[in-house]
Amino acid sequence: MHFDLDEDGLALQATVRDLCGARLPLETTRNWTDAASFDRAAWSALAGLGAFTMTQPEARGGLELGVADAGLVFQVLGAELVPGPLVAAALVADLDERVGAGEAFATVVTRPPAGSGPARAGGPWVIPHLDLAADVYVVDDQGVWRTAAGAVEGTPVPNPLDPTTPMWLADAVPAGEQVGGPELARGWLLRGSVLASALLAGNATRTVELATAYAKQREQFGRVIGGFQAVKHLLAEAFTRAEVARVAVDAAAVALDDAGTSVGDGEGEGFDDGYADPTFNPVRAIAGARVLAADAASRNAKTAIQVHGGMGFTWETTIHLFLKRAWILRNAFTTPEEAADTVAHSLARPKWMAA
Amino acid sequence: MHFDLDEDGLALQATVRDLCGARLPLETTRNWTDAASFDRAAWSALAGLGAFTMTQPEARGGLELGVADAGLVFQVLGAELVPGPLVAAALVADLDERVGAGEAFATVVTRPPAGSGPARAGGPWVIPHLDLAADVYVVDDQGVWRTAAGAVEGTPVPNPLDPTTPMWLADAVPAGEQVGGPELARGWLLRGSVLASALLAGNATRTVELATAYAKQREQFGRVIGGFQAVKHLLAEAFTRAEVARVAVDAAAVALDDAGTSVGDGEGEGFDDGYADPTFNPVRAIAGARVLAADAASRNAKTAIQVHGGMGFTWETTIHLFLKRAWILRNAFTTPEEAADTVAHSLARPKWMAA
Amino acid sequence: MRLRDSESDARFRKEVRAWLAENLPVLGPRPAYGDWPAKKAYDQRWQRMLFDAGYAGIDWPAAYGGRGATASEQLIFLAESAAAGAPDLGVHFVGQLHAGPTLIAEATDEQRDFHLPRILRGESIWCQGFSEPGAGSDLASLRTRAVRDGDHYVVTGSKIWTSYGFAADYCELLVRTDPDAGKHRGISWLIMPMDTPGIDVRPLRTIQGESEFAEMFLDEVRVPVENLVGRENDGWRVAMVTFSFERGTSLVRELLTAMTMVEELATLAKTLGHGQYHSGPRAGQSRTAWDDDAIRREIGQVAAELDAMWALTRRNVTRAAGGGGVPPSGGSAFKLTYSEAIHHFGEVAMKVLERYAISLDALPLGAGAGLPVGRHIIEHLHAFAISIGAGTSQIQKNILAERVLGLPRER
Amino acid sequence: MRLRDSESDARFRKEVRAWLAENLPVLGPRPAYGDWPAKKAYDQRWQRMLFDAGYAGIDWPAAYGGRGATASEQLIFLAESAAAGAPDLGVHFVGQLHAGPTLIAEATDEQRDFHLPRILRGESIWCQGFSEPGAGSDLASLRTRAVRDGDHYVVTGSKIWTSYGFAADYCELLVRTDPDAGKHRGISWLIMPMDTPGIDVRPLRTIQGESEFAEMFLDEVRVPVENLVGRENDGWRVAMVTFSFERGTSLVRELLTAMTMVEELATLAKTLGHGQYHSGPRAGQSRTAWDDDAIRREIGQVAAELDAMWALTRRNVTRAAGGGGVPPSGGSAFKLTYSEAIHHFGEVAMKVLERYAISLDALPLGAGAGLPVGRHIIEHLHAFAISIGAGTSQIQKNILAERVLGLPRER
Repeated sequence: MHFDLDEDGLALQATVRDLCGARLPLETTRNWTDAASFDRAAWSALAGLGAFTMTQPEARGGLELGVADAGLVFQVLGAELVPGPLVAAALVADLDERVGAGEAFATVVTRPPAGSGPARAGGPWVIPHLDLAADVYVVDDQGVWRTAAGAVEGTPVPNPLDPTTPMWLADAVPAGEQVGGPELARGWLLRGSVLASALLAGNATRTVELATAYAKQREQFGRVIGGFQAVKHLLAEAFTRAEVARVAVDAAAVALDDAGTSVGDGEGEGFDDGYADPTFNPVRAIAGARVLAADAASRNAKTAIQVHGGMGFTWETTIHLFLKRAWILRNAFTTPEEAADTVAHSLARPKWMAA
Repeated sequence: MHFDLDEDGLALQATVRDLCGARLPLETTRNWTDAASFDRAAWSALAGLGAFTMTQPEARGGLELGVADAGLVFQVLGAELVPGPLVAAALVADLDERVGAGEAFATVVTRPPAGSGPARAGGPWVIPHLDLAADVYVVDDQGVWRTAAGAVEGTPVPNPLDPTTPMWLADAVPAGEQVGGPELARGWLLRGSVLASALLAGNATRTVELATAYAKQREQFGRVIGGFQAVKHLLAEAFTRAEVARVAVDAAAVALDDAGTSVGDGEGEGFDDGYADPTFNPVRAIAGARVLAADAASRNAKTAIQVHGGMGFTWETTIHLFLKRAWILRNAFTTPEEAADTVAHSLARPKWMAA
Repeated sequence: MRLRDSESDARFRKEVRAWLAENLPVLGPRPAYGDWPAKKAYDQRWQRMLFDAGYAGIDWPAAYGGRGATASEQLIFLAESAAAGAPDLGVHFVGQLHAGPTLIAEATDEQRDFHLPRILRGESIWCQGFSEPGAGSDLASLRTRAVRDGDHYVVTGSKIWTSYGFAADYCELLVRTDPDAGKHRGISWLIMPMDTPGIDVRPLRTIQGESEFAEMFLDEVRVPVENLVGRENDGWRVAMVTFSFERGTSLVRELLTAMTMVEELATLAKTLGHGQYHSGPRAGQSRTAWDDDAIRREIGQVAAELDAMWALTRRNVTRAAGGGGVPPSGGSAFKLTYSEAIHHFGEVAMKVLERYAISLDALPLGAGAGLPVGRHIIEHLHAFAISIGAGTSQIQKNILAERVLGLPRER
Repeated sequence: MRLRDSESDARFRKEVRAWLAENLPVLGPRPAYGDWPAKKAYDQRWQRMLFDAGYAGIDWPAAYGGRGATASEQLIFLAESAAAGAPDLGVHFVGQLHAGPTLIAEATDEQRDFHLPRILRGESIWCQGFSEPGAGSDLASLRTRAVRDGDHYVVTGSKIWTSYGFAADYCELLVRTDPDAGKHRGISWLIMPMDTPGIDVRPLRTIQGESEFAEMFLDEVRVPVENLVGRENDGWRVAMVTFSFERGTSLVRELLTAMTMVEELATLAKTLGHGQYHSGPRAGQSRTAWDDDAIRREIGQVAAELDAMWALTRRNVTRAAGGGGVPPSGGSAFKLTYSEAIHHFGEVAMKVLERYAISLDALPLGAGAGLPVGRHIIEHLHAFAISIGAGTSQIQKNILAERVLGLPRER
């Protein structure tokens, strides 16, 4: 066991962070509200670092690293609030090298279960970044399906909650071509979920940093507000939530790497493939990571807004963008509510308990 | 509208508080762990003030006041942590003057729904104060049923959570004699619930007072701990919870008084008997009061233990007794979970909403 | 204790309800969010209708043109208005709840005679000029200077959170008239006409999007000395009078609207499918958000919290009627708990809306008005306006700890 | 990053699991809660079995009689022990986790040679003599005096939270040896034999009921000067060394046990009927606590929180292995979050047990062991031991805010 970032991991994060600072600063990316304003060159530069091909084989231009390394990169992307179909790019790189290389865009959506729409009619589909995407990939129980984005009749969502995650509604998505089976679908749901959680954990980390920096310089009543115990404790709690979320995401990604392709469904009486430790079950670990990362991101952003006071309530300050992104990501590939259920269903009867 | 305690109400509370201080101090009553140690004379003195006969007609020795006044008295009893079958006495006074007068004891239990026990076998019955009670009153959908306590075969619960609420388990309670119909049963459930919530609100109020007093005298790091903002804010939050719980209990009791005997079932599309304000619905108001009072009592006791530090963790300090009583009372006549559901089901479609 | 309507209350309620039913349709549809000129005209039209019907300034003394009604009647009016979906004060908020009551309490007869009727008729709109970028919770550290020059004050500085600044005819303005006096001592309360040269009002975008707030930059603005309310350098006390009207009851209409929004959320929950549930025992099952025990129960909890705020309002109003206004225990407890309840409301709303929580507007689904997701999210964001504005939750806790519980003051 | 067992880890896990399966049944049943003499004998018997099998002091250096194993192996041993329901350290807690490591780091060879083997064999039991009634979170304000008299210290004062005081042979005792030095400067760390005259140990009842804690009154207790660990007046530093062993990892076994208690709670929830539901749509319906979406999901949340604490433990242990011990960010974050998770666990347990949450023991239902309600409630109460003991949650937040986030120190 060595469960901490090694020098390679730290260097990887530093490289991505540097690129984000140079090419994807938030002052700029907050204006990427549609395909027209999206800076494809900056996105390509990010892809050039291997951000979306961490887990791909070298032959496909990948770095042959694990999901854990991808998770470290995505924590940075979450902290830098990089917009765009990040998780989709990392998944679709399995099938389309151009997407992994940042030369094309894709969006991945899960099929809305029957009866999940208003009036229980099924649908509508909610599709992010439809204008940017060349293809829409649909994940369902049967597998993965590809449709040209141009074939989808979408209605743009007015005034999107997260300004840089434009959304479309569509009554239907054409069936398209099957490009993967149930195993790929399951793999994408898990990998997609943990990468979205990594974005959330990074998000949670950054809002504490921003709020801490603000608390150190903003004065009220003749002292910096960071000297008030109430503010100190709010920030200490937020810091702790972010640390715990990061650890949970790392553990989930490592569990997925360790499990390789032998991912069970995590239901029923626990996970049993020779591991002794039930927390090594990637289904459980990934679900648990979502519970903690979604909570940490939204609560920390809320704390940061509160610490910023009136400034936090202005559009100009960036904190609200972290909160809004967190609200979108919480429902990516699973929801915290569904995830908590998944963890509950993974619990086995304790060995020592009387029958 | 005049929604505050008037002088009569304050005088009533003061009288009860004085008697509790003189005859039922916590140092003494904390030892009333069974019928043998129970001070019947002190109980009679409490009954002598009319504590259990507030709402009874004068002809039955009552004060002809409302449930709201009874609620004020029960808030004091909750704050003083008076033990014994208090709510049962106030209900059974409807049927048995000796109980209202404090000359006899009764216990009131709700019939466990089918399949509510372990292994879904129904039962067992959980009966408080069986040793003290002359009669056990059972409330169910059909009405109210009386059985002699001696006819119930109960097993005493070892090491009761709340030391002064001894409990018995029984596989069955004999059918007994029907002493009231569905209307009385429904009335008892509502009145019982709001009086238990009044005890909880009083409980919540007292733990803040105790913790505040402690915080003003306990020194650490060269200053009283009540000067630390973290402690101040914990206490301010607790104070607020208690205030809100008391207001909610008062409003619920007043709503019950105002509704008289015309209590609907509060389900479906709201309460409609000519009141304009949906919060006047006693079913909704009483359920809401339980949600808030149970939360306030347990959280405030927890806060008080935390503020007391190590002292709060000792048996000797009384705070834990408030917490344990709160845990017992939360489930009296309804639970906070069921109550939240009841409030939800009371919500009507807003008038202005498009169809 | 009584909550039920008295006979006269019941009569009043009936009368108000009938009047609303008759007149709301006449008012016409609410303007789109962010269309401020239309909003101003709409609010002014409604205020004039209220005035003509005798419902302007319901709790203002009759001597100053109000209805002089009881606190009960005021609450009934608000409750019926919210239930019917009638407009709230809108652009008249500052004039009706801040400036008007302050003028009644502190102004000269001339000031009252000029301003109060205009406020009641909806003719003059006021904005607030209290907060500054550097003076938030610590309002008394404000730095906007007013230098006496003959019979004028010359005012220079900047203000923020100037609500309805875009629409205002007058501003209640706090300025520093004596920079050498103690922090709280050198402040004055002025009436500033918004058409005076040197005022630059810029709209302020908030996390909710377009907003009624503005920033206001003041460059040598000449305000006549006769526009001083109260005495020079006594403005902090006057401002505290202003706040005493705000604390405790200014959020009542908002609370009542929130109570109807919970009803709307419950109704939505009953129609919205819920859960992705691609795997596990729920996979493929169809159910509504309302079918989910956790969500339904949490909606009930929020409703219980808001109901209790409504009960607390009745208690606060009863106490205030006894003289001395809303006590700090009631006012701070209200603000603290109300802001938590709205945050809680917002969190539940995110769970109910789930995959549809993607817009600050209504979603264009099917025919008709669309799915009203945006306003629940905006309400969620608005919770910060409550937990930050007019004294943060942290300040409210200090007030309660120090003034009510008697704990040591901050060092 | 690696979590999966290495080959040698896997071998060790298999070996431990097999040994536990073979030896636990030999140990016999756990004594009843509160039977302290039986508890002492039981814990000592187990410790001796561990010692004989080479599992005593797994992470102690081999030079001092330990196994000198890796941190991974230590965690595997703890995880397998918890899963199998093996005893925790019990009466050996202070000796194994506090005094022993402190002696290894700070004691003389004579002190080590005498004490360490006895601790490992379970022959000598230690208690802690740090806290005092007036010195809780502010430990350095302790007042127990030690006055030098020839080759003895004469100690007078009182201690509280003396865990396993009833069973102890030795006490790690903090005393004030220089009353005139600064608060932190005049403290010394002594080994006090518990059979010395003048020691009065009284059991301390806690909110959980009977407890392993005691109060200890010291009346002119003569402790040989050779029992000083570290230098005179340097005891605060030595105590900080002691705490560095406590922070971060001393709660690991407890965490692992809590993880199995969540499994037990889930199992109970599946069999316990739930809800009174005398009215409303649920009336008369039979369902288990597990059928309730809110309860089931909350169990999942608590499990996720504890799983994350287990992951955080692995990170802390990895960092500590890099030298320098567990960093404050990790240690305080663990303690803070763990205590919240246990409070959360307790709240869920109250909802699951509902009408049966009435005893600190098992409920005598039907045949067999009864319904184990009490231990879930005791765990709930135990949460306060975590959020109060060894630095309250408030202190942990100060540490994080000041040492990690760099915010201003308390004034």
